Amino acid sequence: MTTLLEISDLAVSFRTPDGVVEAVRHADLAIDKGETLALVGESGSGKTVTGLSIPQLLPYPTAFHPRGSIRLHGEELMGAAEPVLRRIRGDRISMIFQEPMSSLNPLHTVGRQVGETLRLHQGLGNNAARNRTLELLRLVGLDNAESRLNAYPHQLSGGQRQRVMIAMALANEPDLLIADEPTTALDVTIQAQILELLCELRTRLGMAMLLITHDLGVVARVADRVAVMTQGEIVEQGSVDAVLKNPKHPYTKHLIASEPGGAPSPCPPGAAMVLETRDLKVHFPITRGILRRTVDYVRAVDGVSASVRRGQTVGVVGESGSGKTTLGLALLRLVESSGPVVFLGQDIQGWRSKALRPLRQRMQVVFQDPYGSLSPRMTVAEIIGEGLEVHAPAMTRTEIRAAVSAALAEVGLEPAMQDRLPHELSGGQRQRVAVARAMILKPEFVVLDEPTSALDMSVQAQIVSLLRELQAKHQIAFLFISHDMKVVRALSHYLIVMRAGKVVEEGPCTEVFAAPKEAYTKALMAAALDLAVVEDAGLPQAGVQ
Amino acid sequence: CGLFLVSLTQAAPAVHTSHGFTLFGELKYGPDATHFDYVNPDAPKGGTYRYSFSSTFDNLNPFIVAGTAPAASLPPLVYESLMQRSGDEPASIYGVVAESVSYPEDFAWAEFRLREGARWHDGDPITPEDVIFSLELMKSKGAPQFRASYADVVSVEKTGPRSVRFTFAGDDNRGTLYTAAQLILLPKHYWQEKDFSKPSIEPPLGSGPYRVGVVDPGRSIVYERVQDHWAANLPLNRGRYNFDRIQHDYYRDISIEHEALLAGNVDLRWETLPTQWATGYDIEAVHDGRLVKELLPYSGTTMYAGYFFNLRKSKFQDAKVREAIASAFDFAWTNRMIFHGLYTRLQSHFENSELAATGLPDARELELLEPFRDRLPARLFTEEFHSPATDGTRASLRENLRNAVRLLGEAGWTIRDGRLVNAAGEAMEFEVIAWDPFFERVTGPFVTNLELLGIRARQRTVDTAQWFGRMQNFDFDLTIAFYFPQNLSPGAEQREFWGSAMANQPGTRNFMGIADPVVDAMIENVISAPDREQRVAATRALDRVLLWNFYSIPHYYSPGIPVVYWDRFGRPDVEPTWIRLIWDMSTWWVDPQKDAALEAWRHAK
Amino acid sequence: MTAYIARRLLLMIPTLLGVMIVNFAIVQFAPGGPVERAIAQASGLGSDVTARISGTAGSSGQTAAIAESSSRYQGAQGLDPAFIAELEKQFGFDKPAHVRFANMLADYARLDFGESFYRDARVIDLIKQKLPVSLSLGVWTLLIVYLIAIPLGIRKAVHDGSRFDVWTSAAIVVAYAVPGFLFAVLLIVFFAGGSYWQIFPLRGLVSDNWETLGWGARILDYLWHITLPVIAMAISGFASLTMLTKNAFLDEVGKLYVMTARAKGLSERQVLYGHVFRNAIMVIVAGFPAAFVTILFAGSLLIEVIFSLDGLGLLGFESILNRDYPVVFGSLFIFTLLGLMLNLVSDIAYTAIDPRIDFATREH
Amino acid sequence: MNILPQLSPLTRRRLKNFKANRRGYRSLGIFIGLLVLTLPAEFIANDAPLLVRYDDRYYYPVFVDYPESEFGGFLARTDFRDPFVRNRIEANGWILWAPLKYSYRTINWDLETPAPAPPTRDNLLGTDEQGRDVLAGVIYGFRLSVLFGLILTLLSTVIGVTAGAIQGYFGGWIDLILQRVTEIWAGLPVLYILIIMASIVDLGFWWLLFIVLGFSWMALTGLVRAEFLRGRNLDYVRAARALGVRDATIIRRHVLPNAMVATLTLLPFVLSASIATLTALDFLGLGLPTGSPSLGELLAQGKANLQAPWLVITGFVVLGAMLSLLIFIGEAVRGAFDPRKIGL
Ligand SMILES: Nc1ncnc2c1ncn2[C@@H]1O[C@H](COP(=O)(O)OP(=O)(O)OP(=O)(O)O)[C@@H](O)[C@H]1O
Ligand SMILES: Nc1ncnc2c1ncn2[C@@H]1O[C@H](COP(=O)(O)OP(=O)(O)OP(=O)(O)O)[C@@H](O)[C@H]1O
Ligand SMILES: [Mg+2]
Ligand SMILES: [Mg+2]
Repeated sequence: MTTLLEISDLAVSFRTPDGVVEAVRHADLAIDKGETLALVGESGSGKTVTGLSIPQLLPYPTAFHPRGSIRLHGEELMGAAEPVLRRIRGDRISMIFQEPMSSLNPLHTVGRQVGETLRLHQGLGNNAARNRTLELLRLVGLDNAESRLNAYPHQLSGGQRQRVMIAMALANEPDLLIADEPTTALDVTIQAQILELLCELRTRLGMAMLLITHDLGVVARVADRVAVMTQGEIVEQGSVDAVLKNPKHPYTKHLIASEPGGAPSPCPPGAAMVLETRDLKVHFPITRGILRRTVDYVRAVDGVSASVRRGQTVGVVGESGSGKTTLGLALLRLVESSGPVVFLGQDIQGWRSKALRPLRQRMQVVFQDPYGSLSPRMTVAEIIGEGLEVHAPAMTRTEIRAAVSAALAEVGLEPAMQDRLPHELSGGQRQRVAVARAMILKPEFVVLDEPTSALDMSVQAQIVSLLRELQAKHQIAFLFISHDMKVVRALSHYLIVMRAGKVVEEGPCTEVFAAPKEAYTKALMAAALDLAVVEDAGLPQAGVQ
Repeated sequence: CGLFLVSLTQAAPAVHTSHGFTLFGELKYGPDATHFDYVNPDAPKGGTYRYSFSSTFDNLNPFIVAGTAPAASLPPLVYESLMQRSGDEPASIYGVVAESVSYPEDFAWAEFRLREGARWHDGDPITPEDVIFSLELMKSKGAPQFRASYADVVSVEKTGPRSVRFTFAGDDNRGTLYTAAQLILLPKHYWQEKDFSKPSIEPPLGSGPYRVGVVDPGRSIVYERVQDHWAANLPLNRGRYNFDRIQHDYYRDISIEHEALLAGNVDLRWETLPTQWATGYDIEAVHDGRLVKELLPYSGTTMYAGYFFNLRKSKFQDAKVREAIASAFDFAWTNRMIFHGLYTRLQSHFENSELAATGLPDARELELLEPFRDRLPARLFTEEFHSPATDGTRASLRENLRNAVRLLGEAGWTIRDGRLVNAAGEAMEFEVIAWDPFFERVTGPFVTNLELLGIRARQRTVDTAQWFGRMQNFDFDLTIAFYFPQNLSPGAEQREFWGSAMANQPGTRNFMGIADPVVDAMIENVISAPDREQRVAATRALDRVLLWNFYSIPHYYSPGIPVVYWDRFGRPDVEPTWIRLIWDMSTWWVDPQKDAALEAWRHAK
Repeated sequence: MTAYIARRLLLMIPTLLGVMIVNFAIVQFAPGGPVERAIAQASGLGSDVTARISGTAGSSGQTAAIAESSSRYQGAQGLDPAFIAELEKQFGFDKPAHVRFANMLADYARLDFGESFYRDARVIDLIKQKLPVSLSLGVWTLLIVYLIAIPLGIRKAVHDGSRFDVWTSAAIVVAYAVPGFLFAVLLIVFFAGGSYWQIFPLRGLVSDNWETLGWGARILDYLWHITLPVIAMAISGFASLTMLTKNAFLDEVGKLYVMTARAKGLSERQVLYGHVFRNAIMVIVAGFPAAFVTILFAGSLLIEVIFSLDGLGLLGFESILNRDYPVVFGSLFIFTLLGLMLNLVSDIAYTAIDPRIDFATREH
Repeated sequence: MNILPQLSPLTRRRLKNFKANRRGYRSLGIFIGLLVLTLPAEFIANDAPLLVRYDDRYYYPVFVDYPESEFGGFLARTDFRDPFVRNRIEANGWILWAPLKYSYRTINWDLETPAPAPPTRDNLLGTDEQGRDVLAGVIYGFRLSVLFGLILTLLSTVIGVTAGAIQGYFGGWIDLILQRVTEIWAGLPVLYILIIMASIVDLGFWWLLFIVLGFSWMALTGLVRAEFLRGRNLDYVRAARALGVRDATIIRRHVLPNAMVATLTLLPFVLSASIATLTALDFLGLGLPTGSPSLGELLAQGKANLQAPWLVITGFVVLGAMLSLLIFIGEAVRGAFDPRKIGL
């Protein structure tokens, strides 16, 4: 086989006001045609940055390469002329970004964004582009693809946006696909479907893939070789089998050994109700034309009843776009809804924001899109400390800073990170900042919307145990939204399965897992297990606890 | 009725009938004169004369209050009047539409006989009805100055198919006749159905040498010579109105107007800015004589302008204070350094005429002044009047100010802690208002000098409506204002200007608020003067009293009209100095040779 | 949204009413009214309210001086109270203020804006008459400014900090610093006056013989006339818009979607115009109504004076100083209405540009 | 340097970014330099000497107006430039003059050529139409204009941004009503108000500032409102609301910094527009009291006297330099707030 991409001695540094950050120190990689290389590693180790260096998409001149070379088919990309890169980008190399939620142009419709690549590199006409776009959207499992063509990104759920990203990346059937955490926001069913699609493309077109992921299950399933990165260096690489079964580097060993597992500490029976809702509805209007006439509604949440008790975690699972995020936001009165929302005995539906404000400390949220939820012009310290400023006005600046440092440490970030701005962090780091921001207030109720999607196993495990610990200590109630069944199982007492805005099944977590009743739930579980089976087959199972 | 008329004529047998009329003196031109002395009777006709104004217009009816009419140019060109002034006499008029005027010895009435063949541009004859209509229209709907002019014409009647009689009742019937004879005639058949009080941009029907051609409101107006003008061959018009077209362009900006002259879009420009006049024409075209810079002389009283005190304010009631303040106005310096020496100081309210008081009072004047000697400043009888003046140096101003401090001291004002205060401890402070920012350069140095006297003066420029409002309410300290040039035969209007009866009437011309019995007496002397000599003496006496009271601080005037024009015209050897309308230049003509030369030169450029 | 637009349209009525009430009330306090103004004019004082800006100041007194030496002025006989009363009647001031206001409203309700106090024209005709000048100046200027400033701003954003960026900044700032009226005069002196090149006409919107020209010649003639005024007006307009564009773009280019667009292989141009443009254009759109109304209604006063163009700027200014209230109120009404409409349009444009924008309340 | 540690890291970072834009940083330096230089204009350009020694006594004419009697004259005020006074003092002591012997209102009585007089050794930039020294006028005029501009800009920005922010952020009826109020307000006849005010009070610096402020704040409102309409829907604003942050704080800390492009960009222009407004008012005679040092008057005179180019050139250079400095500073400030800019 011929070598498609060859990266040798790559280094990437960022200039920051506090000096140069060496994000990647030394990376040697080679990908053959049709080969899938998985890049795994610690959050913040430089995976994304390595990926972005290939099509030279880093924010130069803030970022720079002290050394190294990147060759595609023997052609040097590093420092290549803009027209050369332009020809390659999107056509021969395409990318799936780690932050699907923020990476789409907010003002262009989905159809236009996907169609654009087609028109650009294949010279398709409007109609042809549209048809091909539709085909692609269907391929990535977007339902209602026809009507989604004219949807704007903000009207899509996280998973839907991610699939649009994927469709965009695959549109031109590239030689090399750099997929940065391509399935984090996808439910297992879709995830399986997407992975299958990728494999198919590989065999059919000989597409090579650099798969950046934290999900070792996925690695085992689709990758040929794997490279392990930590602290800006590739410390180990080899065939999947060799590395996963027989890790040499201590970090690899650690990574493979960490796996969120165990069960939540039992919830005290008869604990007080924290939040309860009945027949909750959120309908988004669908509008047409300049005058924005409402022609129909998206019933994102359509008559959901749920309750969360003190110390209890209610897991919410369901396919992408089923209304999980919307439900969480509605419970916190962050989107308009109808139906009672009883928080600590008070129906807060219809309260004015001023009245709600004192309650805010007691109910918190970790947003699905960490990037979008962090103010771009505030430092990490300000972002995390802000809640304290509001709800603990007595604290001095130094106290707040200390508390922020502690919170950062709890989620596995160095306190030195706190003077960075959000865009200077890696995806996983941002997600942890978002978690820290919610948890520092010691709330009584937290909505966690995919809080671990961008985290590698070891950090995931750390976060899971942190959440568990906090719950045990403070009797916090969680509404936990996730696709990752393992994490859901590890945290939830009670499970809600959603589909198309409705609850299709619910029950104690163990029961649902053990004996799903609905076909839909079964399918979900099956897909999860299907992945798990691969895992089980190839990996030594080692729970943390 | 006929009998009655006869008896009247018998009672007052001396009815004069004449082709002309004069306020005083003799008529220069007899009935047989063929043309005015100041024209070239053989001047060629043709060509275009272009003149620019820096203003605007939106109305072609200049006789009413509303609207902005084209700057003063329309009536003499488009309309004829009963009689018209000659340009080389101070106050003589000759018949145009009126072939002759008859009046009794006491000027109680005047009868005008209309000329055969006088007609409107549409061919209709000018009839007595038109005269009556015009007069009544002016009196009922005209602007105030027209109403005022004809106020003393108490009745007008048709006395024959071609004659019309005006009856006068006033203090000065001779003056009224003089004014009424210059009535501009408006066609009755044209105006009857129209609303005269509304502004209009429709070219009006006239009877004059020109008719209004193309009008572009606010931008330009073209007058076209009436080819078969009925009056063209009157002696009065011989050699006049030589241009086929007179084009008046209106510019909004004075610098652009200046450029328009240089660019050759305009033939003649009246340069009103002294600095520009002195320094703005240092160019080749002027040096080689193609562009001529000339100060055209003129006769007749000039406008009286100055700083006027509001005498109603207690601080200005003492003439010594007024004189002291006047001492701080350093005209010589201002004229030399700001006006490039273009102006001359006003020394009289009747400047540039025989009516102005000069030297010491003569015998006739003394006769009038003597009864009031104790109420007049002694200097009036012993000194020639001069406004406090300097030679433009600081040293001479210092002398002026020294005098001022002395005067102020006598009036009870002393300098304390750098301020001028009176016995009651009130500081002297006032505001000088003007409606025109041009005067800031005049008032600036004045105010600075006043500071040396410990007087805090502020200058303020306001818009005209506001300025007028404040004048009417007497809400000012010192104001810059002007009086229109005095009539050469002053009369009852002097009561308006300086009489105590008018001192507190809103809208009065006596906005200073002069209320002095001596002045009143002097005014009455003027009005009741039996003859010209007596009138001249009385006027001079009035002038002296006004001057020596320092009611105002006189400004300055330009001794000629500063014009710049392209050398393409022929000019008569003698020029009229009493009337010179530079916007129609009716005595000039286009000299084809010069014109061609100029054209060639322009092309070469 | 439809409800919102309907609400906005309905709210225009009280807004306009408010504007009229406030103006009417304030005008009552202005010292010197139409009557004083008319008297001042009848007395031969300052017929030209633009004297201050046009530099004709100072000549008023002189003009009178010489004019009088040749005319038949007899000396005013004081102001006849009857005459003043007549004037008041003519201007409608014999009625109490509230009656006048009510009458005005009744007329306005019928879209009748009345007649000018001083001119032989209905207010609406006056405005129609002046509109071509203002539209010519305004539209061309805006067009040129926007067509140059936006691409320039984008280019500057792309080359932020480069030599190009620096010198263009310097250039537009200097251009901005040149006062428009001064520049206009210099343009005339150099390109239309008699001293240097005589390439362009001194004044006006079209030549005198325009009517007689063919269509092509007419258009050329028109363009020939507006070149200088438009240049003079545009010169200082670039700076703020260019900088606004540049900075708005700089703010956007760091965002992730731009990286996505680049990853697609779009050229820089496509990225900027296809993707960033719409995101960055908000502030530019937001500023447009104000810019348009200003340039149409007031922005060109000095240019109009200098080029002897009769436009709305001059009309508004003159009628204010002349206390020509019908024109003041009429043009105010029309321009407020225009402004309200433009505001609404730009608000609708916001939602068209950015579908995330709504005008719903945030108080829930 | 020792205040730096107390600043938050972000502020320090911004400062660093700001300094990194050398053009802006230098512009700020020059601008402050000019301001500092012109603030004590009385000590730099004055017709009153800084110090006078006469008859064994010291006099401080800059601070105190002495009647001329102190020096053997008789006038209420001493004109130290008057040869009479000068000779007397110099015979019995000495005079310490300010570097420039003219203040903005000093008329040079000893002009050789009529005003406006071209530059000479005495009047380095010539004189204006009234025989006053142009350089002195520029020094005082710069100070006055800049102070007027700075204060006006500051206040109108605060008001305008607040109004725009409230409209955009809260939307709904608040927006509808405030927008209508603004529209009505914008319809106010500014000229009449100025005329009316001028007839009631003596329009000085503060009054003018106050009146102009009444209208200038609207310049930014629409833009800020637009940016807020967009910004308020972003996720991080929702996140802040979820934290229970007060609306005012959200506006200030979350939306505003990201909606400040227009404001920051336009600040120098608002400033120069303020100065231009002052100029225009001077033009109309509704500005500062006659005789105040004004760049506007200088320009107007320049236009009226094209044959005296030193007026036009001075006015233009001063205005141009001032605006350039401000705009370069503005650019640097904007850069300092750009999270992606790294000061290098
Ligand atoms: N613009 C920047 N300025 C400074 N540091 C940066 C910048 N971008 C990334 N970094 C740092 O570079 C390191 C590598 O980041 P990268 O995004 O590659 O991590 P990652 O391996 O993708 O992690 P994750 O799994 O969390 O996404 C991180 O420590 C991050 O903080
Ligand atoms: N502002 C909006 N306007 C219109 N439709 C919306 C809007 N927000 C969400 N939706 C739609 O509502 C549905 C539910 O969205 P939601 O974000 O709750 O899904 P989710 O369950 O969180 O999915 P995912 O797992 O992919 O994040 C989706 O079909 C989405 O397209
Ligand atoms: Mg990453
Ligand atoms: Mg979601």
